[in-house]
Amino acid sequence: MTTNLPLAYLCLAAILFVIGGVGLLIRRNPLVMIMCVELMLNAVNLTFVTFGQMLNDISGQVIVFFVMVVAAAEVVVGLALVVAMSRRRPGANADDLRLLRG
Amino acid sequence: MVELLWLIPSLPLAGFLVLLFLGKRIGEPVAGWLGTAMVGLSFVVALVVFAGLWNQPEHTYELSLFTWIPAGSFQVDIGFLLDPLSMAMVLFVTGIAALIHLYSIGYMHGDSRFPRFFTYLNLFVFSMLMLVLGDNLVLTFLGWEGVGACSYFLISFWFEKDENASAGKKAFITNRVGDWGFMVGTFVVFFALGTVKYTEFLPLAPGIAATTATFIAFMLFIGAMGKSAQIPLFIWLPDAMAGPTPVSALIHAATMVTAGVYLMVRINPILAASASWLPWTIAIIGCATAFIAATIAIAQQDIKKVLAYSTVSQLGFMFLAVGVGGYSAAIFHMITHAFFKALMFLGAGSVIHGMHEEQDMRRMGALRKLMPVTAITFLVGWLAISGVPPFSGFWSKDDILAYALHKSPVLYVFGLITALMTAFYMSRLVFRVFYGDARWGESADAELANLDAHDQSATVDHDESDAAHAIHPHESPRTMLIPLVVLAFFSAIAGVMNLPFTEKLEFLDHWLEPVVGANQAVLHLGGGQLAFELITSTIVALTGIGLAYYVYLKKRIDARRIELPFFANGWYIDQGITAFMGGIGRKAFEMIALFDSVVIDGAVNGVGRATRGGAVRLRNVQNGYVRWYALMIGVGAVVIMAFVLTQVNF
Amino acid sequence: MIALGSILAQTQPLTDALGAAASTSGSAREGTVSLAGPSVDWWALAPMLILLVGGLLVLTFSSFLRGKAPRGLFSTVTVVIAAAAAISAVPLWARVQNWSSLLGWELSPAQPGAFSTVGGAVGIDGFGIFVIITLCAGVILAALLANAYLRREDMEGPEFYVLMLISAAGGVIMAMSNDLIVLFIGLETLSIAVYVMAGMHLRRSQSQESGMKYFILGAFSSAFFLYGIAMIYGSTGSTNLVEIKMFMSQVVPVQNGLLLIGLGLLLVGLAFKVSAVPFHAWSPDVYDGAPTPAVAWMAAGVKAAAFAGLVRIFVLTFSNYGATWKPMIYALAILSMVVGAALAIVQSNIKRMLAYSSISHAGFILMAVQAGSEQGNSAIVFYLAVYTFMVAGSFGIATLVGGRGDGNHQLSDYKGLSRSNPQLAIAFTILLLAQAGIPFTAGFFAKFYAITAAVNAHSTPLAIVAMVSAVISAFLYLRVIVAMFMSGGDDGNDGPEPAQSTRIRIPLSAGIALTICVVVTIGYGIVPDLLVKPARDAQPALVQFERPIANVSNR
Amino acid sequence: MIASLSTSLFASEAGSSSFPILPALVFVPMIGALIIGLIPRSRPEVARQIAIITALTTGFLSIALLVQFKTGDPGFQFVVQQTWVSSLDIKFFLGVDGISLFLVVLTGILFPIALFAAKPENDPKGYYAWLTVLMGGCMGAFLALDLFLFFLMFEITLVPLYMLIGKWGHGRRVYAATKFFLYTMLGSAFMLVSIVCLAVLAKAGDGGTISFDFVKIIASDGLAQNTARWLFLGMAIAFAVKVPSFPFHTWLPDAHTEAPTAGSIDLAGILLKLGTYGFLRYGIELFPEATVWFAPVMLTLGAIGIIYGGIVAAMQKNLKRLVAYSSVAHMGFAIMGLFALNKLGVEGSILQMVNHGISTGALFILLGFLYTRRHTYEISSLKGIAKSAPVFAGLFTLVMLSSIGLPGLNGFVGEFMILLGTFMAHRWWAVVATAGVIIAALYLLWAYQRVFHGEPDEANASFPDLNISERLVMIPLIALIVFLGVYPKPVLDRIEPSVNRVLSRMEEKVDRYNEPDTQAGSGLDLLLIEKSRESAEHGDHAGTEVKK
Repeated sequence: MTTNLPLAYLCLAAILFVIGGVGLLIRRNPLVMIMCVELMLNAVNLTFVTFGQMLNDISGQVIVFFVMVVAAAEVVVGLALVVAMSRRRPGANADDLRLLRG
Repeated sequence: MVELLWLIPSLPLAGFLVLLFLGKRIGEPVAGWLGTAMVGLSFVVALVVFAGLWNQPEHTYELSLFTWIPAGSFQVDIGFLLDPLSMAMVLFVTGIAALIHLYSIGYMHGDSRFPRFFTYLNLFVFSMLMLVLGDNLVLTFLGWEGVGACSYFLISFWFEKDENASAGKKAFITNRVGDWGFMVGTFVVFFALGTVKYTEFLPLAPGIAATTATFIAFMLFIGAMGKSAQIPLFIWLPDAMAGPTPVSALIHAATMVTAGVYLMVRINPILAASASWLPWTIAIIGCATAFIAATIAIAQQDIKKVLAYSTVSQLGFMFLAVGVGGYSAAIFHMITHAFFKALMFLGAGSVIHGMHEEQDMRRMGALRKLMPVTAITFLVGWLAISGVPPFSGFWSKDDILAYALHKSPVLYVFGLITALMTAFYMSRLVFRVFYGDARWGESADAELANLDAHDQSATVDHDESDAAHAIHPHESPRTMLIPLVVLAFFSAIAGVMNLPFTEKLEFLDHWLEPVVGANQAVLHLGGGQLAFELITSTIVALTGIGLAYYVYLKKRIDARRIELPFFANGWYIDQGITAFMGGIGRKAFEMIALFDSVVIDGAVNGVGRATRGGAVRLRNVQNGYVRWYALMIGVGAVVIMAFVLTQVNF
Repeated sequence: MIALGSILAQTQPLTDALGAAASTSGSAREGTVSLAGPSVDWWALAPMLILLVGGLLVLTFSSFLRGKAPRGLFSTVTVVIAAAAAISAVPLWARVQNWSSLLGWELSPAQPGAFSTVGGAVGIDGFGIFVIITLCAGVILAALLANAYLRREDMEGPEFYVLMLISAAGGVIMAMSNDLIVLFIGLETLSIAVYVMAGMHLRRSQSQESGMKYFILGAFSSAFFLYGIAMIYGSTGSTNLVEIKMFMSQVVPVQNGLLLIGLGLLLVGLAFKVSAVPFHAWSPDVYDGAPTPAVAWMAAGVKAAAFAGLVRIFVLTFSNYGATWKPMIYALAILSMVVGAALAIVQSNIKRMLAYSSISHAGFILMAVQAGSEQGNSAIVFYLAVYTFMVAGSFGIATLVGGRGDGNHQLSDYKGLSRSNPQLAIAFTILLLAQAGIPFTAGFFAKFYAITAAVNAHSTPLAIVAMVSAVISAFLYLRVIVAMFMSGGDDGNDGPEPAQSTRIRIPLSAGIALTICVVVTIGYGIVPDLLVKPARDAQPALVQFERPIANVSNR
Repeated sequence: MIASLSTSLFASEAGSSSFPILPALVFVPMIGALIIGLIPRSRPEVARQIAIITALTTGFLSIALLVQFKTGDPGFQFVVQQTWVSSLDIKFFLGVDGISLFLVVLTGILFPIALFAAKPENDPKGYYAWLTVLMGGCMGAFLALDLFLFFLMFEITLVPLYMLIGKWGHGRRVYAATKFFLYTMLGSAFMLVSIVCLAVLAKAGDGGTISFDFVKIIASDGLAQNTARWLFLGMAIAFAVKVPSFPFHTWLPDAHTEAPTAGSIDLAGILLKLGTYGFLRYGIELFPEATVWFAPVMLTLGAIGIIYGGIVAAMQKNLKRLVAYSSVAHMGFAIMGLFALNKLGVEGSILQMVNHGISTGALFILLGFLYTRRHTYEISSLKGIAKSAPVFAGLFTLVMLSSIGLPGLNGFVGEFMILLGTFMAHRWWAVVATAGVIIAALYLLWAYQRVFHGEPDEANASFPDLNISERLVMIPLIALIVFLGVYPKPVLDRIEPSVNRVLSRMEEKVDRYNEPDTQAGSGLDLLLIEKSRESAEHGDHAGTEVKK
């Protein structure tokens, strides 16, 4: 099964995933961080689709829908948290969240 | 009759128990009488048993009460072995102890811990009897340690003074050094012979390897050195004089300190089986002890110190006798010494008592007239120890010297020199205390101050010297005098026990024959040699006395040329050991204690601190930055990926 | 693909219509059918459904309530729902264990033993049921604790309970998932609800911060997890655990790099959830900031669910990949135990302390996971069950001592507790000693069981490290005990009046919760058989889905 | 195999009475503690009464046990076996043999005395509750025949003592208590792993379930040499910490110094014995071969402990610390005796455990009296007490002499047997250790002199002597000190069969048991071997015990 890997797609997905991950590590704006997570999830989606295509299996595509739903739910919560935070501390970025440490 | 043996130690034990629990209630005179009565009864029983022992085969009787320590093949009974040797010991121990108990009633009069004193004394007598009667090494060790403990109690009886307390402690610990040898010796005996019972292992002794025998004997000899104050473990005995004088008389002169001699005589088959260097060692150590202690005694100012060093010296003689194979001579001298040394200590006690606790001979003098009984009895003791015929000491010392000559002329010469010194320092003591000018008046202080400037070792307590001004010496009460008289009598005549003239007169030798006979060195003294030795001894003794006469009464020779500081300070042996223990020894101990707190405890605490410290540092990782946390996850993921990829065989 | 259809049916029961449109379930129309509908054993899903539906109903009906709800209403309802869920799991247990009767009822299950349903997406086995009941217990305890807490903090309302019920439902899904995607969905359901719970205390910036941190990191790690699923899917062609296992039994899997990478990524995601070092960083901060009852739930429930996932994937599915994952878990276990214990002893905040100690505990459970044996599995569930009570009780006490504002969590706040509140102090002592693994507490048996499993699996060094770390963490529990009982410190006398000199009123519900926790902790310590036996029976199993309808074909 | 061994171990089913005396010994204190826990805090006197009743009941039960004990029987008596955790084959398995008998009795005696000897300064309820829990734990540990149960009991004793030291102690009590707890717990951590390994291996051995049954494990014969050594090491760490053997001893001085009187009494008197008892029961009996292999190490540690403990004790400025270090020395004797691995040594060691419990317990009681009067243990601030309190000083002297090992008092018998036994097996260790008797005299007499001798200063001149109740408390211990010194036979008679059992099993297991006499290179050895050949004809040769 691994003989005819669609490497290009998989690599693209991997690169996207890494970009998302690195983006989360280097960006301080919570919103951007959430977006980075979304990017990672979408990279995974791409992977799923690719594999689904490769395996000639529908479930790869179906899973993507699930992931999208989950991602949406996550974003909802994330945005709510961001809103709550910026209401209390306007303009705060991720690095300002340092009350808890040690 | 001999079955009453168990009563001998039991009576003092009973006395001890009664006094221990009821002593305070009984109160002063009765407690003393009770204690005396117990020991006196014990003596009477001993006489009865003695009479009974004649009928026993080989004059030996064994009595086992109960098993003390049963552990497989190691069985130790509380059992008594009554043979000529222990019988002799029992008789003179109980006899002298009874007299000293009696004496103490007078001496300790008015002391706040009067009943306690007799409690200890009774316990001591009990322990001493266990020591001599025990039929095995472990039981002997029980008595051995028991007398040590009693000695500790009694030396530090007046514990309010720090010197007394220290002296007691020193005695106990020094003895313990010897006990180490005793214990190891016992172990080897059991290891090599499978039993610690005298009647079982002594007969096997001829069969064992010489090296083993030597080791056993050497270890036990170390024990004996501690108890009997031989070089270098003699340092405790002079200090032990801090105790009440009856204690010095009973324990540190007559009985306990002879335990080492007793032990050596008891194991004579093993000594005989051991390598020849060992008896030589014992003889040399004994001789050296006798000699060194005599030199020290010459320069002492404290009356009890003189007697103490004289005791050490005489014990040296006894060891010399053991070393040269004269076991019966050792016992003979032990007995005569017990009489005259006890006598002199008690006499000294009487003097001290009469002088209101004054012990410095420089403040005495001319007491002859004020204390006639004390003086006369003391003179008997003096003549006995000096070796003036026909007093007992002459015969016993001569016996030893005869054995020494048989072994080696060198030992004999040293023995003679020591005898000379003995006569000299004892005469010095007598002349300064009972003759000459009365120096216990006011005039003494100026002289003493003058002396002090030269003699640092003078043990003068200036605080008390004020009290000494009002001294009015007086004779002691009758309870103290009776023992003196009795002891003086025996000191004078005890020589008849073992007169060297014919075989028949050597009662003691015959009596001890079953115990020591096989290993006793054989002397064949011709009449000429005997006469030579007796005359030499007499001359030596008289020379010593005469010399002292010139020095101390006639004052022809400056005493300071003889009383060298080197002697006064006991050859600096005690100071040396004290300095070593207090200096390097203490340092070493402190280093180890420091090691404990720094290294061992420090390691434990260090582990704790390191854990904590590591954790505190690790805590910095948890810095609150969410992106940092994400990085940790990322790095963790990368590491896991890396690991996983190593598992892949591409 | 059956699995997917079943997922549809299972996650969204309402989409039956959708299913009908696609595949015409029920009565099959001639000629058009090529995909069979999922056969759902609804009883098997009952615990999940009760929790989920119960939570939604609470939310719905609370909006009808005028004004303030009666005191304790939501809490009571939540307890009832969770209890119902737990009870509904009992028949399942009976069926799995093949009991002949339950409470006098004759049972004759058609298919005794573990089974799977919803088209193989859900597997019901002893392990899952045990975890489900544990989760329900966690919900009950947290609900009891939350009641007074929410009133104290002016946060009354159904939200907390609803979120907890939903997250519990997520946890239940994880516990009985037979499919990676189901597992993922359960995980997300659980997590998203918990993110919100962490950030619920709006007046505390710490709470917000913890919610935010938890969310970002959680989403980040979810991405890894999901990527791992993708890799597994790519390499095995399925997300169904049974099929994955079957696939692996057919091919020689060692060379499969994708699969191994997937495995590693899955581990990252789950290790994050169980807060194993080095994926633990969120937990101290989140535990510290989140509302304390929520922490009780997180520590108990989230961990249990995550470990259920871990067991299902690694121990069960990838059992023949032990050489790959065991070393990783070995390392994680050691790191978690040691780092958790070490960091815990330098904390001065009780909640953080407990957070680090929970990391250490996670290490212990990982040790049992690492054993990968039946004994290890029972050790895991035993530990999880016991830990639920210990940690819920501990955080319950922290809730009470925290006081209004939920801020008194410093060690100094516990000084003199033994004098002002002896019961509280004694209860806390018992719970702490249990966590330290002192005999005659359930905690000891939990540790002991885990160690036995490790030793049995020839991981003796791990066992030794575990015990040493237990000693390190004992220091932290002792510190708390010292503060409570020996407030005078080292100077010999009891010093000035301690900080905590006023008596804390213990609300009824919290009192009940604490009593349960203490009684269970001690009870299982004295009669561990009560729990050991079920734990031994609680073995996970992967069962091939028995297709009731024969004519199934893949397109 | 199991069957035959079981019969040999439980030869006396008849010896077990109908009354379950062993469970009672464990549960009476536990229940007592529970009742105390339920008493309202405002009624401390009731707590005390219940504690006393509980302790006395347990004490009488232990004496009843002693009376009913069948003397010649080497096996376990009064055996009670009840499945507890069936899934792990953990049993509530109690039994007593000659080895544990006197430790149980000691526990039964020392605890009531500790209760009478000292009263807590505050919060009596908790104090009494913890004390009774401690009693039950100790009893359980000595009686347990299930390794797991033993571990539980061994470990559970930490908590009460931790509380007693930490709450009712003085000085740096929290530090001391924590150190004690963690150090001992660290030790037992290794033991737990060892026990678990053993249980798992036992399973592997007989193919059945995992088992912690002591008897069963002894019977199963499947330990590889190397494994056994590792397992022994694990156990040994725990016991060495508990004993405490050099160099694991540093928790002891701290714990003793800061503990309240009752804590010190029980810690020194009983808890330390858990270590030596453990060595004997769960070290030597379980791993005979490993024991022989480790014996030189343990002997060395014991000998070092004797000398080192004494030296460090001599340098202490705090009286209680001094006694604590003396415990290190005394327990060094016990260790040494055990690893002499012959009858004399082992029996002596058991006796030494009992003796040390009595003597050191008595010393701590006396120090407790001292503390209530002067509120200090500093030697420098004490002086001349013998003058102001003669009875106190007298009792102290007696106990001190017992501790020094004066013949006629209890301390001597054990120490002498140990040294003799060690000499039989490893003579140079014994020769060195015997020097410990010198040091013991040194530190104790020196301290005694500084504290009791001399002219008392103001503070010490008004030192009140012991009152009647305090004297009464001391009577049983003093009586035991003298009795055991004069007539230890009843004790030894009961110990001996069980020791024989352990040692004969050891000889069975260790085929190459020839090591003690093959240390070449010392002159004495050669000569003694030469000699032993000669004396072989003398029949009852002591060396045969070892050399066979």
